[in-house]
Amino acid sequence: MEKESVDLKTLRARVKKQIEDAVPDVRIDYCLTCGLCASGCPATGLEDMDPRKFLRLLVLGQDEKILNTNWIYSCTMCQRCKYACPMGIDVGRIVYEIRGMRPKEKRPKNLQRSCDLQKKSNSTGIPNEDFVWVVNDVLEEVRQNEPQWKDLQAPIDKKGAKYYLNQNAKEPTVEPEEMVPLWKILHVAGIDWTYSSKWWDGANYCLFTGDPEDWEYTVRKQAEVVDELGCRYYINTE
Amino acid sequence: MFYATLEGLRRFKIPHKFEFVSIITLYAQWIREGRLKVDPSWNKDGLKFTCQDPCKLVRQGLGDQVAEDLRFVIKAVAGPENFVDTWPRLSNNYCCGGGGGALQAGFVENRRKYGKLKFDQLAATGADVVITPCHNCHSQVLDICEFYGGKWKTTHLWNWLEKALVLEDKAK
Amino acid sequence: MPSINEKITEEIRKLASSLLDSGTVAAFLGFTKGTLPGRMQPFVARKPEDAQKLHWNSFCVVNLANYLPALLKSFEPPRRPNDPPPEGPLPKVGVLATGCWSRNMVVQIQENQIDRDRVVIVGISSRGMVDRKKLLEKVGGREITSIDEDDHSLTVTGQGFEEKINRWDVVRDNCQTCVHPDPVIYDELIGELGGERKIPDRFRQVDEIEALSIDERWSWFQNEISSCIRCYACRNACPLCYCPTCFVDDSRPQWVGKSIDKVDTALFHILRAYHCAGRCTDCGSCESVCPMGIRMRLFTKKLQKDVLELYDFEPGLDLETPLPLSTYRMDDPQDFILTHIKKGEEK
Amino acid sequence: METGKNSDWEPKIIAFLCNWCSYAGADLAGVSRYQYPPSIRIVRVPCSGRISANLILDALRSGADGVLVSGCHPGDCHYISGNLYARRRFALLERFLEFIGIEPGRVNFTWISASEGEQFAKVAQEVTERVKRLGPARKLVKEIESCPA
Amino acid sequence: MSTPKGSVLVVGGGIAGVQAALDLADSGFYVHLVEKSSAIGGSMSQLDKTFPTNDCSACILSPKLVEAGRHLNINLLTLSEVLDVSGEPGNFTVRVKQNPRYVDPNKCIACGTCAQKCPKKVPNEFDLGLGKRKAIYLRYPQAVPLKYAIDPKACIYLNKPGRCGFCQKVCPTGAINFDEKPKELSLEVGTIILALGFKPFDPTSLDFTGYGKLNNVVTSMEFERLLSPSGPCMGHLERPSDKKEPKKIAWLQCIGSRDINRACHGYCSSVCCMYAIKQAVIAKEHAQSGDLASSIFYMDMRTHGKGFEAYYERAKEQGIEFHRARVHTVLPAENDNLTLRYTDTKGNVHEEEFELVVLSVGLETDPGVMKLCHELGIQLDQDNFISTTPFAPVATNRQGIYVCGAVCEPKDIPQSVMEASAAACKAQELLSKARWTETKKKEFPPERNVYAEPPRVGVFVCSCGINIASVVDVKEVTEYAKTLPGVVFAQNNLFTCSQDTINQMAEIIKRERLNRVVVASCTPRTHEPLFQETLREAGINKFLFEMANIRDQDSWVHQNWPEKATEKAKDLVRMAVAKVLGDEPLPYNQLPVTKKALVIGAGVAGMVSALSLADQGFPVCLVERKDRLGGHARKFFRTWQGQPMQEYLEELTKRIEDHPLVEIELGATVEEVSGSVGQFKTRLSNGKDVEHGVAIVAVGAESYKPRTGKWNYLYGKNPNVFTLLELDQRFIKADKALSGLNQAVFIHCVGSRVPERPYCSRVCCTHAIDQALKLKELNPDMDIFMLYRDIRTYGKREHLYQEAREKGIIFIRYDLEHLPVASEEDGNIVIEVEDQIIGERIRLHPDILVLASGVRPRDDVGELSKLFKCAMTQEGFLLEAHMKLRPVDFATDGVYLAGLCHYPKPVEETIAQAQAAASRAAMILSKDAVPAESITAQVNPMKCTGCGVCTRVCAYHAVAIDQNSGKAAVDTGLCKGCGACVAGCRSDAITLRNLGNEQLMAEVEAAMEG
Repeated sequence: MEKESVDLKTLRARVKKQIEDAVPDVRIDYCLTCGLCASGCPATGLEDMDPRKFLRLLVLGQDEKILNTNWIYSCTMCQRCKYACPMGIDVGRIVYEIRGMRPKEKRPKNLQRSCDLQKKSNSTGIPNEDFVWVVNDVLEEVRQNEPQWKDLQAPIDKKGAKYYLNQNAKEPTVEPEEMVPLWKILHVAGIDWTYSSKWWDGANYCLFTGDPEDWEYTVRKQAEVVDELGCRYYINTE
Repeated sequence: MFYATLEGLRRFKIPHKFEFVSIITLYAQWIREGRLKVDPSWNKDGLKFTCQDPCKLVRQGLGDQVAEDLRFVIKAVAGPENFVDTWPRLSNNYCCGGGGGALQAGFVENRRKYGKLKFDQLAATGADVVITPCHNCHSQVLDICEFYGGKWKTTHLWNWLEKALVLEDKAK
Repeated sequence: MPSINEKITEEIRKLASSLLDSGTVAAFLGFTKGTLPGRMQPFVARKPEDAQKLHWNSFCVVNLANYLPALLKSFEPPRRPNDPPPEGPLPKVGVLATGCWSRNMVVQIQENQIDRDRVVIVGISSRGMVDRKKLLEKVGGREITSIDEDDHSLTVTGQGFEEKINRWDVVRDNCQTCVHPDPVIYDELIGELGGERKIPDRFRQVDEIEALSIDERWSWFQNEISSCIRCYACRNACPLCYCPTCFVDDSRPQWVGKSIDKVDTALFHILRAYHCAGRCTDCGSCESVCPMGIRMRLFTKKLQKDVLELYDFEPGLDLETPLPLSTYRMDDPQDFILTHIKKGEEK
Repeated sequence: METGKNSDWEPKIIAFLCNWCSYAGADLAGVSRYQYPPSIRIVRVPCSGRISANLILDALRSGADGVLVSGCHPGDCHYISGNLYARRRFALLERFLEFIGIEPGRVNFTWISASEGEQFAKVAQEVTERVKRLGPARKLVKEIESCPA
Repeated sequence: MSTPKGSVLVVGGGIAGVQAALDLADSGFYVHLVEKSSAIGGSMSQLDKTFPTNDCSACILSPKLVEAGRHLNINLLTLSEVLDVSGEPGNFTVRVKQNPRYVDPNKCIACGTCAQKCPKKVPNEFDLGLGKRKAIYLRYPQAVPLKYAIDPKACIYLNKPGRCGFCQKVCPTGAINFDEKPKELSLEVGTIILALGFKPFDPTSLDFTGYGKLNNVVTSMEFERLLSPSGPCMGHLERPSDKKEPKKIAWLQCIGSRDINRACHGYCSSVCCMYAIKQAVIAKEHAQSGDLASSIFYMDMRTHGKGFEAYYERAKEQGIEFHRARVHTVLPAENDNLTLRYTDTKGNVHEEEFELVVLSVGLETDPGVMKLCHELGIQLDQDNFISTTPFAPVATNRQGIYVCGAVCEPKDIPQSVMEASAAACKAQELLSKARWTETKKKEFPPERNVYAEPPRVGVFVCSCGINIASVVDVKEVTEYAKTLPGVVFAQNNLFTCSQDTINQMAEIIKRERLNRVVVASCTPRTHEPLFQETLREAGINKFLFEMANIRDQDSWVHQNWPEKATEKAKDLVRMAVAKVLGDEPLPYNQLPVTKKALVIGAGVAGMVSALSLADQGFPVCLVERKDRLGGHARKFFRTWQGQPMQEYLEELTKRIEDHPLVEIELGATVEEVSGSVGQFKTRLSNGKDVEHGVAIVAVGAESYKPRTGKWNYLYGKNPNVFTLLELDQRFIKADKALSGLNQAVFIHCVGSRVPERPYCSRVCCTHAIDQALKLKELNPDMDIFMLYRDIRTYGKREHLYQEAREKGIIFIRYDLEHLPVASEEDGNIVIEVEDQIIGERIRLHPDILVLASGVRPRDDVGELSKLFKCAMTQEGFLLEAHMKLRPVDFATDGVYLAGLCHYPKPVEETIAQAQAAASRAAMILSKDAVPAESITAQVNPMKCTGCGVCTRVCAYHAVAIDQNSGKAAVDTGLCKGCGACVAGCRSDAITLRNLGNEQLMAEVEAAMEG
């Protein structure tokens, strides 16, 4: 009946230590166990876990449990807990670090795959030339079918455009016509804008796998492209 | 995701010359400036709108201001009386449950359980249309709407903005 | 075989005699037979031989506690008010005490009226004293010439009649409803203790009146006191009434008029009863001595009931518990306070 | 305001109010202009603990149609515990008067604090109404009972 | 320092400022009391009830305010602010700006006509905007001074001259002056006391609370106003959205406190737990329907003050629900209700709907106060409270400027009052040479002996402008008064209280040879002292006076019944005349003062009190039962802020020993006490007799040692189990072994907060955490576990708790149902405790186990309390005269208390209380004689039976049975004139002077004659 006690002859909270080293202001120890996070978190109760319990396990050095729980993929790292936490503890950031501690092979496959694809070009993995083709094809169709939009533009790699626009990969792959309303809006507003033919994807799944180097790589690539084009503004559509 | 780039630039101190902005901010700015003229009169039937505040854009990104901008645009597009706000809202809004890679990670049951709060919240507004300015949110809100039997239509903002555009040139 | 009372009488005499003889007490307060049958008089034995006059039976209705302060005082040397108390021990007095008298003595000690060290209390468990009025009723009001009693019956003789009457039938109401017949403090004990009695409806008479309507109660009250002649026998017999100037006699302020005006009579009875609140032990002296048969015990009994109900207190059970009107609890009941007046509260 | 059959009859009610709470509460009723019937005659005493059964009965004997006694709320007494002793005296008196047939509502007790101006006005109103419903006092009034009308 | 000034500036008219002003003005200093609003009273005047006694706040506060308002030696400067301060301690020059009131306070009679006519309504800041007031207004009904003021921002006339001006037209006394300009004053003072108070935290920025967006989310301060009978809904609990009585209310704790994320307040506000419980209890009492459900959501329940824990327990019994959970977001529900979603300790989520949510907001410093401190060069701490140190708890960084109340740390009322007196004490120490140099004294002519004269009553009937005259026929009343027996003179006045009428009255008294006076006007509560003074000026004893309250209790409340109001006015005059006929001249009792103090107990409290009094020039006899000075503090290592205790103690001891005015009696106790305030006579166990005017009881307490029972935890059995003080000993000795420990466990609340000791010892949480930090200092790798029930690091101590967590000290909560279990394995300690959050038992292997056991009262305190006729609490601590406003006085005058014998407290509070006791004692010692009550009880020995009822019902032990006569005798020095004895006496043997039965009967009978 009686569960075995957790023996803390010496407390070795290695995971906690590791996170603290990586993120000096993470404030795990500050936790008052007030439960505010758990009260506000939609993921409370999933995988028999909640943000407070998660922190508590870290503090008490229950590293096995921390490293093995899939709750880290139910937590969306949305930081709503941190938003109101009296101590400002960033559970989202902690979850991010722990996701990164998982060996790649033990991570959710699709998530890791999205990031891996993103590192090549975009999260769906369609070739850049397909993107360019789809954009031009859809544009052409609009110009032909809707006479009032015969001047509609969808520039790609237009150097010196004032605005750079990224594009979530979902539309060019699944529902290309969904790109049009935004083009029209930009057109009406008289905006000088451009897509890029590479690193054009607005999504970035490398934020979620927990490997900062992947995330950094993808962002760096995007930034390089925009600066190369010489745009003053980088518009994110979401 | 807005935050991925915003925070990525910040955290990794990536040098860049451009300014990183959200389309929502620009919509609002252009409407205020008169660059975009919108007319809500198309919405004769009084379709009710509400919206999701994407965590990555609002709480983690630009804060309450961009969320207020979002509402400003929706009200301009659909008529101020046709906007029903959620609670909680702005920076304190719930995550839809699709973020953080949850849509890709599997764990569908957990993701939907997570989304129940969001579903109840949106359903409580009685809105016909839920504007989701983020693709993750869009997919998740679409999914939970269907899974829990919601009645609303989940869409991006641009469709409605396009609908309400006043095309002066076109008239000429 | 001698009856219980005869045995008690014998023991009283023996004890009183020895106390007086040894000089332990200067006087012994008990009862002696009066001139009429069924009339007992308080009696002070001052010499060992006086002890033989002491007697004990079912007619000892007067509360001896009433005589105790004055008797004690009589042994103190005269002195002016602010003189220091006399040096050395003062003479002691022996006194008989049933349950209610002993409880009165406890109250007297609490109220500084007697000095515990100066009294030798001889406790007797009370078997109940007889109500002369009940007895007279039993014999149809005929004149009684002699009464013989054994343990459970009385044999009443008069001109041309002799009746044997069950003793308990004619015992006083207060004794019939008494739950503490045993003395609570004593130095010597005569006879055996009877133990606490369980009386399920000890406040029955009060309950009956409470069940009446307001107007009926007023009529009852008016009727009850209508025959009062303001003789104050009730007050005089009461061991609790020891004020040098009773409120009825005071003229500054004059609380109560001196006439037998109805209102004044009513106020007299209300205030007399109220002054006994939380102190009265229901010894019944007042009622026993009333020449007009007024049942003023009901007034004090009502207060006794309320004190018990509200403050869980019965007077005289111990020396420590303060009397209810000179103490309080933060959470005393206060249903009678108009706190938040609610609509429709009145019928 | 005045309703019922005795509408033209204004009772006289003696109110013994403690100086620190209830009298101040009555003042506050005035400051706040809460209106109540002109039936109350206030006697200011230091503490509700000053009020004895004798004084209450004297008020009735003198012809008061009603009596109101008010002190600080329990725990608030300026003199620490005066109202707590008073509470016991009043509890027993109230029950006793009812026992002998004095109408409930002739003698009233309440606690009113210095900030309860409105409460005072309400109590004054309510007590007046109670007494009006009972009609003029007769039972313990010296003059009326002794001089048969 | 050159000769110091004999006056003091007190800034802030809240309870702390008022207390400091009264203490000083009563002990020989002239006080300027500066208040920025139009009336004194501060935050306390806004409260409904106060914990833990549930006293009505206004009821207990008002008398102090009135006293301050009338005090000859307090110069009340309302609507004023300090501009700057120059000079040095003893000789400061202060520039004060006094803003215009636009109402002449000498003319305003507070009739309120102006406000009735004023057309401009604005939100009433006193009700936190929940209600409305006019542009001309009284801050609150019991405001002191009771004078209207015009709000220049709201006033129509002031903003557009020529418009409106109705108030000026209707004011019956011509008090309105629109031309008033701001004034600048320059005050010369010796010291300055800052009592600047606090501001409730504004939760608008905390969006998740819903405050400002959801109608039925209110702050606790707003809730006070909702509860208050003088608040916007007149004490009927109504929620804002629909004015309905809420049936279910939730309190959310720590809003704006213990929050370094959104509120940027890392400290605990100290009072919120208690006020929330109080509000829940009071709301339940208020609820008409009687079925109000209340829930409190908290992190740690902090009921660390005297009587608080019992209050908490009682609240639980009354059905108030306590949830150890914080709510993330207040959500709207149907019908303007609110849904709270919370997670219990086990991780289960609950949702509950409430009809009202109260945010228990914390205390913070007002930005205006920060600015002033900046101007004055007063240092603020990281939380923007004024910095103080434990050994000088009321001193600021600037010499000669002292501080008290919530402006230096969030604190409750008694603590503020204590500090106020402490600040007054420090001011007195600095200025003791200048005592009585700047005070004013009123002189009166000798009094006429009126004993033999037949009564000659004069009646003055006031019209009070139209306040009375518009309803009551004052002429008729005046004529009627002339017909009353004993009345020889009657006159009607427009304003009886105006200066010219007052002067005239004095003349009339002399001319008509009046020997009794009745004024029929307003309430004696405000005006009796004024008229009584007039009698004295006219050479008549002031007690030959009565008032008939024909305004507040007649014309104002019967506006629609002018005839009946006139009849009533006649009755009231007749009653007053009947009463005054019985009045006799009473002595102005004085008790001569032996100018010496007896201080019992030479711990920190006793030594600080003694030293302070000696420094003020009063001889002190300091009695200590042990053979050395120092007391409990000898065992302490350091204060929670890190100052070494032993160094302080050494210095204090030396100063005491060297002080010429302190005589020390070691190894002595008090055996016998007689006398009363001013003239005590005490016999010590060493046979010495001490004559003294006052006594300070500072006998300390003991620490609880769990030698047996369930709190034993191997104490006394295993050598590595200590109490806190035992560990302190090792710190004091700099025990090196401590650095080598691997693991330490502290168990909190050992033997505290249980039915046997139902109180929180207040100091142990902070002490234990400080020790844990000390151990971490010695060895940063040491694992330290704190097993606790609620962490009670109130106020700034919360930072220590945070620091402890930051340093990796682990806090595990336990409750009484799941106590930690200790055992020994091969002589090593093993502790098992359940972590409630992960739901698993934790096994710990400490090298040392420290038991944070509490403070318990000394067993012999009862004896001492009897000697001085002082009361004790059930737990055995000494009981002050009033838990809220008289925290260092005993009910017995001239006896004060300080330190642990009052209640467990840290050294800074002990020092403040000791200084406060010294201040209170100096109020007596600074005078040659102290005034005593004139209206006292009097025994008629002819009627007395000596039954002792009077002695038992007297709360002041003023009546005793005389050993010789066996009759009651009154000590007029102790009697307060309440009359409880009179009502208790069956024999009419004891009476109250001028309030005897005959007199009250005459008054009652007079009422019926009409």
